[in-house]
Amino acid sequence: MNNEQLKEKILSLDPSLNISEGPQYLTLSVTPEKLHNTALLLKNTSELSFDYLFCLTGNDLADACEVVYHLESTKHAHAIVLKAKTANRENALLPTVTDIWATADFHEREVYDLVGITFTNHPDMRRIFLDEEDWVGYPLRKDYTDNNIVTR
Amino acid sequence: MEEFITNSKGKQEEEYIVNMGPQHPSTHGVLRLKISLKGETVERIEPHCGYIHRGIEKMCERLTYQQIIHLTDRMDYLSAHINNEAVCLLVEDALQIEVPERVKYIRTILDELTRLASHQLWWCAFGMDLGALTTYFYGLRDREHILDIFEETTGARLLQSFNVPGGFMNDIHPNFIKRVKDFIVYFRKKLPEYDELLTGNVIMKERTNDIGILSLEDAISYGVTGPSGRGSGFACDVRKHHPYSAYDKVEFREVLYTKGDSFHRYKARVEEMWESMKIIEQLIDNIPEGDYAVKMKPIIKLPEGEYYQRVEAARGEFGVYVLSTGEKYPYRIKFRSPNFSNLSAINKIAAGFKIADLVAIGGSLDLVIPDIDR
Amino acid sequence: MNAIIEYLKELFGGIKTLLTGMKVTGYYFVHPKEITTQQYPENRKTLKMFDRFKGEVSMPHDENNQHKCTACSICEINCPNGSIEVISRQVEKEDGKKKKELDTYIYKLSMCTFCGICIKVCPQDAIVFSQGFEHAVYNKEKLIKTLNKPGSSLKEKVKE
Amino acid sequence: MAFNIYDFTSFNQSIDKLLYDNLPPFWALIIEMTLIGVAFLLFYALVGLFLVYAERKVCAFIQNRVGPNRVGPYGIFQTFADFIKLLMKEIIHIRKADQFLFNLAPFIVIIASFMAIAAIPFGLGLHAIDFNIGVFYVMAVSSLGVIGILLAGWSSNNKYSLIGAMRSGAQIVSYELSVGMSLVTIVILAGTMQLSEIVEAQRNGWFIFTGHIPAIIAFLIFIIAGTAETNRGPFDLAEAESELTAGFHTEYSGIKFAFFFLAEYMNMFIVASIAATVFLGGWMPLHLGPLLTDLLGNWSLKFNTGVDFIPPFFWYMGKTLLVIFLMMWFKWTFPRLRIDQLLKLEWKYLLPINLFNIILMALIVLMGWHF
Repeated sequence: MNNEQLKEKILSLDPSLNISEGPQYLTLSVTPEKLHNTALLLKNTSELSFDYLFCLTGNDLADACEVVYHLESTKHAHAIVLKAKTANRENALLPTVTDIWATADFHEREVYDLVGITFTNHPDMRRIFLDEEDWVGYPLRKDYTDNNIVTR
Repeated sequence: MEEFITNSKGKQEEEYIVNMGPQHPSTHGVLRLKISLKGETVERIEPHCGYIHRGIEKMCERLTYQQIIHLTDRMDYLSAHINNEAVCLLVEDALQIEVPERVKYIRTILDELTRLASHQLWWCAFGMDLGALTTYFYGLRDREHILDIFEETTGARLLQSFNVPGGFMNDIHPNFIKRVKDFIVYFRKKLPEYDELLTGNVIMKERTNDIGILSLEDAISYGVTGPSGRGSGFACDVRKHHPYSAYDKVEFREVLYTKGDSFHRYKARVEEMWESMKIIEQLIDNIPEGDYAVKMKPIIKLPEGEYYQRVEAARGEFGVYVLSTGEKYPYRIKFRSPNFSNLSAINKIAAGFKIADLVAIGGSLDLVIPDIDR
Repeated sequence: MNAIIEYLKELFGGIKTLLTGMKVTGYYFVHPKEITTQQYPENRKTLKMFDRFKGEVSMPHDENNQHKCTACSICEINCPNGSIEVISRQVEKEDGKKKKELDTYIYKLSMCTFCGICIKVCPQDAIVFSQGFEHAVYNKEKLIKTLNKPGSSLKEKVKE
Repeated sequence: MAFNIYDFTSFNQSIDKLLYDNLPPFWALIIEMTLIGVAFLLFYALVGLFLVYAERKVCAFIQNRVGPNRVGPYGIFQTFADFIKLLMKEIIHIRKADQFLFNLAPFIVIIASFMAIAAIPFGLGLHAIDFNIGVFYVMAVSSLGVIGILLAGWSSNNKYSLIGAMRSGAQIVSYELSVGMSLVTIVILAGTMQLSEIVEAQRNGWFIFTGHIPAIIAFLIFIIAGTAETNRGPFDLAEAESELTAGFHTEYSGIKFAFFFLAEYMNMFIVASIAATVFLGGWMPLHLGPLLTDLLGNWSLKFNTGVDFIPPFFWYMGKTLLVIFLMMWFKWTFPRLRIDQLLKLEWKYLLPINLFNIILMALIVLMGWHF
């Protein structure tokens, strides 16, 4: 399916979704509350069947945190970007998609570790790279400071 | 260590937990696997990574796009050239620069040489994981030829940093074509030896057949890509499905196996070596004349927006995600490293097998730890 | 009966694969000529690195002890690790104009990642990679090198 | 026979006589034992050092590299240097380890191998002790080493060590069977368990030739099972460096590690010795049997007298080293087996074949079908 058809199809399934066209992929922005359902929809609709989550990125935007899911369908070879913005930065919460795409397990832990977004219902929400006990702060946040950062 | 599990009779049993790593010969780096054992059988594996986390993504936020490239070398150091290329392709796509055909051809050749070198090293290490120590030296011997080619053209054996946005640092060395051709002739003779020594060996077959089975569904769900995924039948070859550089101009087969056990992952890699040689042979005689690089502005600023570039690294799909605000530094850069996803499936793959199988499975997944931790 | 044939087939098939493997290793055992090991410290005299080998950054000087560096600091700006430090001084020329000139060119080998950007961006081609690879020293201070030789000056023709 | 010129019996007896004539019997015995002990210790150390060097060179050539070549010409003093290094290394004391057993284990391993070597005939008259149940003795003693390995694994208080030790236990218990059975096959043919008589019985042809098919099968099984018994690759599960780092000797350092290391090589030497003695005629030179003598006539007699001039000790060492080389070749070619496959190999393949082989051998001996 090309982007046009994809957009039509998704809108026909859920007209309330907000789809914009990027230079590469369609971008589907959802609220945290709708994230899990939309993800399920994308995965389980047979015409869409986005079964392969190939990238999961956490971004620290100025006013909120955002998670970007890059999805592809191995059956139909089309791809889409799903985006979910948290309500605020201080208490960034998003539902997990680990039950839908198993690879999200590690990726979400990474995002939690580095960007500081907590994923609810995640089976094992711990830091993955940094020390669970004594690391303060989330390094990929823009306001993160560390005396050891070398400035050129 | 004092973890208790309750068995079916309601009796408490102490779990036998073994920490494999961070210093362990077969984790190929500083990965720590916390293994719960029952006798020799692995009950559960919990990977602990981060021992070599360098915060590359954070560092990149203060680097220009040219400078980022040398850091991508240091993630999956065995597919350094491919990682470099991913960033370059992303920048070129974002600025809509058409690189000369010559660059595309040479990039593809170097990509495949990188893949060959990487698979050779994997083969060495896999043999060693299984206890056949001789494989290591045969593989390294052959890999030396590729490293020489790299050294002559790019100036470095492992971390080349040869790509720049728009082309290369330098043109290929005059000896390059001859050397590559000689190498292909040489390696076509040596590769069957690999099969004789290890692939056909009955012990090796026993050790890997039906060991560590990863089903197609799980492979897709866990995002296990590269030869490891293709061993399960997951058609995930970016070169085939989203061609970049000169991959649309060459004939090659996407190596797909079905069973998803260690042996099929092994076979997928060995087969890929043959395919890589085929690709190189098709291109090496037809490198078009032309510039080796497009003139770029000294300061590259990507237009505001999001960019994503996928390439097929030696271990699977490598992706670069850039969120640009129009500055000369990326606002956020994310590297989707293949090993990180491949590692996440290790509990699924190896639980229920013996501890010796875990080593074979780890070897067949071909993990590179700096790529996991970044 | 079939089971026995199967059993024997498995047995001899297995032994055959083992022998194939032993053939390969046995071949190399009796062919020491195939050894490609380089005897490193002994072959130092004959060992020649490739021209492009990225050993360390160096600044070529000609016979008059002159280099090409104009102290423009482009390399310093472009270095991702801060391993280059260009210290310049203001010199007064004969015609009274003030001119920037290279004082010391500090190269910290310990921080260099050999990305080659400095050499690519240098507008004067004043620095190149030299092929030396024996960087091991006992003192970390020795890895901080001054690339311009004492008393060296700027080559005439690249001056404007 | 010409090799009688190399007979050490009279030489030994003269020393014996000298001592007993001049000293009280008790002291004579003590001195005699000391002399033999020192001789064996020297031999043991030299063989150990040589084998380590040989293994490193063999594996280097197999692996397409040069191997040790820095210390002395062709690196022959490399193992001496290594040994000195091991002597000087710190012996690390493991907290929470069972100190007594931890220290005891390497000695058990090394004593077991030391005891086994006593019964092996190195040449005519070169024999520390000639039991009439020599084969039985060697088997019994050489398998004592596993106790040391088990102790080492248990007392180290290390999980890898424990797994390694348990694997080793399982391995030796099962492979001891095959070693015994394959030797029994030859004992049937020889009709004796005394090692000197077994060698003597091979005067006109080694058992591997005279016993033909069953002897060859028994030889192969013995080599495989022997390799397994010495914990060498492809059966080095107890050490399994890629799985268990170093298995049972993970926690050992310095000279204690050297003991394990030496014992491994000596065990290999013992297994090869027994193989050479029982199957390949021990120190007996290669004689063409009566069948070939008929065929070749005079030439074979000349050949037989000719080879007799090579000292028996060299024959013995040559054969032993040949078997050792075979074991090294195995190690550097094959991947390691898994524990269950190891047991499968024993119980599914080696043991049934062995049993069948014994019956075959008994039949052949009964019918007189051997040469």
